[in-house]
Amino acid sequence: MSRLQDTPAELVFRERLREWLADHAPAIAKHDVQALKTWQKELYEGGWLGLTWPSEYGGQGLGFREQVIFNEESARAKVPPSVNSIGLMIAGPTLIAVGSEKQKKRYLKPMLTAEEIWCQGFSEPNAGSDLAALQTRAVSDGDDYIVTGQKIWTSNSLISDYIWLLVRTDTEAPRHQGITALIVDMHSPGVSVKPLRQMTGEAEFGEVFFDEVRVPKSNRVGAENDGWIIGMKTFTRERANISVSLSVRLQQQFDRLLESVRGRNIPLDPQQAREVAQAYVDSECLTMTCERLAERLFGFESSVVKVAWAEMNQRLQEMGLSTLGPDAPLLPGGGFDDADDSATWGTETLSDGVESFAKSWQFGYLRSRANTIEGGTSEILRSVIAERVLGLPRK
Amino acid sequence: MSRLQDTPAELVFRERLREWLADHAPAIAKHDVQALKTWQKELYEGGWLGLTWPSEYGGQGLGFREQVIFNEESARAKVPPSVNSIGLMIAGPTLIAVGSEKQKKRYLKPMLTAEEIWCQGFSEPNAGSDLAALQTRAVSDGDDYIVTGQKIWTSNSLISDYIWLLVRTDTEAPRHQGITALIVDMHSPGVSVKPLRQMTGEAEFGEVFFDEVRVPKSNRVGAENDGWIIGMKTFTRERANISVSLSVRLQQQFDRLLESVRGRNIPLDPQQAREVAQAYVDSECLTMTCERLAERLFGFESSVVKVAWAEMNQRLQEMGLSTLGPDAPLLPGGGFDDADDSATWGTETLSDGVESFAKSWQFGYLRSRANTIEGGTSEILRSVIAERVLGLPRK
Amino acid sequence: MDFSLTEEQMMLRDSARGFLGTEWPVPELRRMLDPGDAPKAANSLWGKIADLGWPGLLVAEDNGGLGLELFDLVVLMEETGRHLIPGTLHASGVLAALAVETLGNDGAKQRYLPDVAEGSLKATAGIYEPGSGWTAMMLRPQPDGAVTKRYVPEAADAGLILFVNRTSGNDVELAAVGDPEVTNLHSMDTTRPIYQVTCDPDSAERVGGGTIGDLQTVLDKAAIALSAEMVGAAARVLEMTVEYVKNRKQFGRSVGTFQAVQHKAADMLIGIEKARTACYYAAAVADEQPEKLGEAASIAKAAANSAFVFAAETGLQLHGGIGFTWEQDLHMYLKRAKASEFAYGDSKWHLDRIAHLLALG
Amino acid sequence: MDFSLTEEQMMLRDSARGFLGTEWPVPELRRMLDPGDAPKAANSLWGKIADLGWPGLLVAEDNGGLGLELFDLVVLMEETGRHLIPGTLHASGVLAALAVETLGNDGAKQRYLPDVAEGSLKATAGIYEPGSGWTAMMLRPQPDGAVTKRYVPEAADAGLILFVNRTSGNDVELAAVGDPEVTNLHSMDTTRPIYQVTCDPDSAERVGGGTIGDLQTVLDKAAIALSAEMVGAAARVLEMTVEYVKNRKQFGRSVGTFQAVQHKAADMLIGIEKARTACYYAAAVADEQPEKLGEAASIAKAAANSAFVFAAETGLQLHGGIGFTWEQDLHMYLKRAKASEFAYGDSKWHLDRIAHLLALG
Repeated sequence: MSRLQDTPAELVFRERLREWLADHAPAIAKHDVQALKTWQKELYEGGWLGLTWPSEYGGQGLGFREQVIFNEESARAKVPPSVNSIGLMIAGPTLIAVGSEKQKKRYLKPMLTAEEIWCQGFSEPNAGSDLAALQTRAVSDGDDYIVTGQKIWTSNSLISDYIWLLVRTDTEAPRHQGITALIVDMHSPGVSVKPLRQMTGEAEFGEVFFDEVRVPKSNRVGAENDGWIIGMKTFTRERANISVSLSVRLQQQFDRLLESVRGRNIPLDPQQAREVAQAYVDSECLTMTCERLAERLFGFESSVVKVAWAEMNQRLQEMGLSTLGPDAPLLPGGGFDDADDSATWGTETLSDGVESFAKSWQFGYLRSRANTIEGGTSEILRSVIAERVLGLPRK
Repeated sequence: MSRLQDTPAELVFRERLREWLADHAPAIAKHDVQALKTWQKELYEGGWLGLTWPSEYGGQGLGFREQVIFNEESARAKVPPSVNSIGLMIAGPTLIAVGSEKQKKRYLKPMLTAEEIWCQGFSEPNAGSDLAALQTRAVSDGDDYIVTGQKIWTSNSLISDYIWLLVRTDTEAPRHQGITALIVDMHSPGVSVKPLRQMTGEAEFGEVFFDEVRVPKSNRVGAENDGWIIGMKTFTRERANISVSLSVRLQQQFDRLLESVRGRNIPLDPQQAREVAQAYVDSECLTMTCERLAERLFGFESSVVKVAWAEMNQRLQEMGLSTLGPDAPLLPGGGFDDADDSATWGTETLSDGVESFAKSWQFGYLRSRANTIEGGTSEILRSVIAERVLGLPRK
Repeated sequence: MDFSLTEEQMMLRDSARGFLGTEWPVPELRRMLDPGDAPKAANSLWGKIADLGWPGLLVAEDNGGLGLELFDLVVLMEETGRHLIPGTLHASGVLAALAVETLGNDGAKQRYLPDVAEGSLKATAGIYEPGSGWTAMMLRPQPDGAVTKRYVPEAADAGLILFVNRTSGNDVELAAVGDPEVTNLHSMDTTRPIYQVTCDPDSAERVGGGTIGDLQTVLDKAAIALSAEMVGAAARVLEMTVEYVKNRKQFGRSVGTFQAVQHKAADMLIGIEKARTACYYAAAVADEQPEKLGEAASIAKAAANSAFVFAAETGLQLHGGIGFTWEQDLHMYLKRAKASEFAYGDSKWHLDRIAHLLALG
Repeated sequence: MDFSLTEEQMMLRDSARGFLGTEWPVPELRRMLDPGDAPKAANSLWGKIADLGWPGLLVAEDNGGLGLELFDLVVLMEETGRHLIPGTLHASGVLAALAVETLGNDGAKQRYLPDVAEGSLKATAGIYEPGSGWTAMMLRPQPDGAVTKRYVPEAADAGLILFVNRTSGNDVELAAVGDPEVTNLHSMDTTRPIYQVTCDPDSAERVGGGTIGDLQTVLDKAAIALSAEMVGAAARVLEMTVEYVKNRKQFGRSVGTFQAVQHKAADMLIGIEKARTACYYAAAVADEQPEKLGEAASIAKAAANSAFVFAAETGLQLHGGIGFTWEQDLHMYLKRAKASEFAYGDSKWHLDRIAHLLALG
């Protein structure tokens, strides 16, 4: 057996995909949502989305390997990232696992075609690491719930049609037992969204406010007060999917770093060369570990990869910044104010020209500081590893 | 004012001491206890011990600066360390702070002259970081206590005349409130000592067993059940004194490292040079921080210095070991078995010739692994810093 | 060694802290985030700072200053760092003042220093060049063409821009620049804009000179002053973080009770205490043992770089998501940390220099 | 990529773990701490290992071995590393067997390999020289004088000592050594003695040859096998540590509930998982893509160095004082970690090589 090369079937898949992408991959500006939706639909119609999703819901019914190949090839072709990433990577897979047949039939395919964009409403101002402290209320009213409260750190909230929401349905029960998962139409009366500006200058996240929003009970996922376990499944899926896509992202960042150090006038001294080599060791080990542990990534092992990835990416960005020497703190193109507009995807290499803040090491450095917070702080995840993977006792 | 130079009075003290040491400092093998005692007595009679102790108990009544000068000059003269270090650095200063007049009159001077050697009995097999869990019992019996139990990690226990002991006098009280401090004669019937072999091969510590040992109540320090606070004071004094003496030890280790890297055939590459420079930065900052914080070192600030010192010394030893390249794991002189005999003080530089295990980087590396455990683990001390210095809430 | 503060120094520290707390509270500081409003905010503070005499702290009494020592300056700079004040004090009262004191001819001293000390003249100095990195020996004589200086602080707002140009061998000249072309380099730290300045040599006036070694003395002292600001800023981040984790509750308890949080806060403190010592030491060396200035300055800057970047990054981590927002103030400290780290030499540069001084090259 | 184990590999792993648990329990391992008893303990295990065919795992079937691949060996080595078995298997069944397979002439293969595979002949190989460091290109041709090899594993107990000597240019010869002078170098890791061996060239016999590149292949594969042992040993330290901190109570609770302990244990796991992947990858590369062997071997060794040293040091820290005692077993893992770290290249050496391969030199 070969452990390193594609099987013949995988190779066919890869070559077909590569050819298709060469023919179809578009250039789209970062905030052109309509173009991004059109591109996602085209991808779907080409047969390249929902690769691991069951075919009865519009998926391709293929395996994990095909997804990895898709990630690799789309990175190589520098295609834009998905406009509906939360749907494709988090809400969709979780819905497949825990949704009703009716919900799957209703929601999955429009997710794939980008006809409906999704976001995820879990964190609240007072429920970050401690998700079970969430306070957004859903009160039963006949066939509906009336939802009131606030979510924060909601990616894509400004462009979403649906939100995958955790709410409190029982305020008397122990805090893990009164939580329910809902699908909420973002266009419902009483939903409002406010952009949340980050230290990079971008507003990648939003705050979502619910003011007596009426949600049909048929939009409940799972049983009432059964939302905690669904939330946990969502998290492991989120981390697993971060893990799966990170291989590509890490390798792109490492390639940028290589180009950056090779492009300098000053030759590397041995320490700098070793630091780059160490980054190579770590990024190779980590991306291959994702593949090795693939089957376990939907369990708590995903935390292993998430923790290592976050710190690795921070290190890569710091190293990239350092290669600029005295210019390190200087914002290309002027910085914070125009970060939103001129940006494309932050994965460009130097050969694309460093024109704008959003593709710069400065942006990468600042943005990466959130890596050890978003999707579970590294502190929380290390405890998850200790308790859930290694079996250390909980408090 | 000069901030960097001795005052005229300090300069006189330093020069007098330097001259005296040049005339008197002996060469003594590590385990020649009798010679070490004689040397300590000579030091005392020269007027160089108990520098900061009150003169009514045999001390010199001088200040902290003189102690620092003494440490610096005795390091420069490579005098043997004190045979009664626990007495001089821990038991004595604590007794001065909390002992009765009678106890001070009785015990302090023989400590200084090395006529009576001291050790400290705090840790037990089940009370390490959690000192308040100690179980060694002292039961009242007329004018005496009857002491039964076991202590561990007792430095100098094999050569000691007295032990500074914490025992439990009330098993019903909350655990911090039933502890009492005692001075126990190590020659009392029922006291036995077993050497505790470490991974270096040495038996630097001992286990001390108490089998119904009769201790006069007049040997109690402070009130009955008042020992916890005395224990805490002992700890801060221990850490403060580690801090004060560590300047010298760090600088010696750094000098060894310098000599080691300069003595190699292969020139340093920039990374190795930078690592040594970083070690220099850290060791200079740390030793000067001891002087800057001197007045606060008898409080919880001592933990700042202890934590930093322990990790710094570990790093120095690792760096020293690494300078040996492929020879790093090879034990000079054959290693573990003869560690005890040929050893002198571990502070020698390469110019003294690396003849024996105990002065080698290998020994230093192995021994240094305990630095982050002994005298308070770095984990406990970081919590002390957070809670007692920074004021973070306790559980 | 004796690092205790004199009574005067304690007064200087306490009054600076009181003054900045009142006159430069966070809402004022946050005006620096708005490119339109920033110059006004900075100017308003500058007037009050000038009244206190801080711009002349290092200027000799004969030239209208307070004639104090670097140790005094370091005590003050810890406070200005805590409050992330704008760059004019460091650019004018430290860098430019030191350049004139060290390199200026008598005429230049008499002409510039009284106004600099009074604060009525805001000066700055351009030293590094494209390609010089942080190494004064890498400056290149530019016999004919226009001289371009990079990383010139506060140049847009300066009434006097000085250049230190290498002339030949180890000689440098101090030049007063006329008709400069000033380009904003867009520092990450918007509280301290830095610029590239190009000067037509015909409109420059030679106002002094000296050796590369003299220039290095100026740079070392400026680096020590900046290091002290970094220590102060790091200490402020630690305070903000302690305050936040005390009050923030998760899992039914204060976040500050978690060991992972406690231990990171402890490491922040350890780094800060070490760096503070290094700054005091370096300042004392500058005042008393100038032959050791280079080593001491490099120790201080290397220690301050580690302490401040670690504190800012870790403080942000301990704040969780909220620390990442524009609304919270921490990002201003993080950006200051990174901007300062790469001013006057990053840690690698200083460690290389120390290694060289230890004869490890 | 597919790193899943085949059924045969799972059987090999499980049976090795069962066998070593029974035949090499801790009391047997601890006999290696007693210089007098160590050879007897090692020999007793060796007989049983030979019965299992492990010494011939890499030897071709034609030469009496099992003819398996490096991936199979790596699976086995994780288990032998867990149990800190003595060095004969690596010295004879890996290093010497690979040297003969790669460099030996047909006669040598026929003469030595069947006995090596059977375990009746314990072989070892001397490669590095005083002054060569870990770099094969630094070996020096010794036309006349006696050849001295350093870091020769298990030489005192070997029935066959092979030397790989550089002859000229890029050529090396494989020599069987007669009448060697063997000096114990006293490794910190007493379970794996290493020696200096000097050979009178008159009593050596040339039994093969090849290029420096061939020699490097032998070294790379030996390094991968050692890396796998390091991963296994690190994983065992983590298990011991998890077990200890679960049961150790302080402050009325299990030490394993403290975040500082939990997070260090988590970091041990992260390092181990990364290094395990690197070993599997390197073995697969050795079997399938020999042109990438050097890079893959260096990745594996660098990752294993970090993971094992960190695990051993951290495991010891988490055991507190008891871990520092001779009576506890952890110090044997720490000493193995440091001895292994400095065998076949420390991390700096491997990172330099990777940097060179990435054209960063």
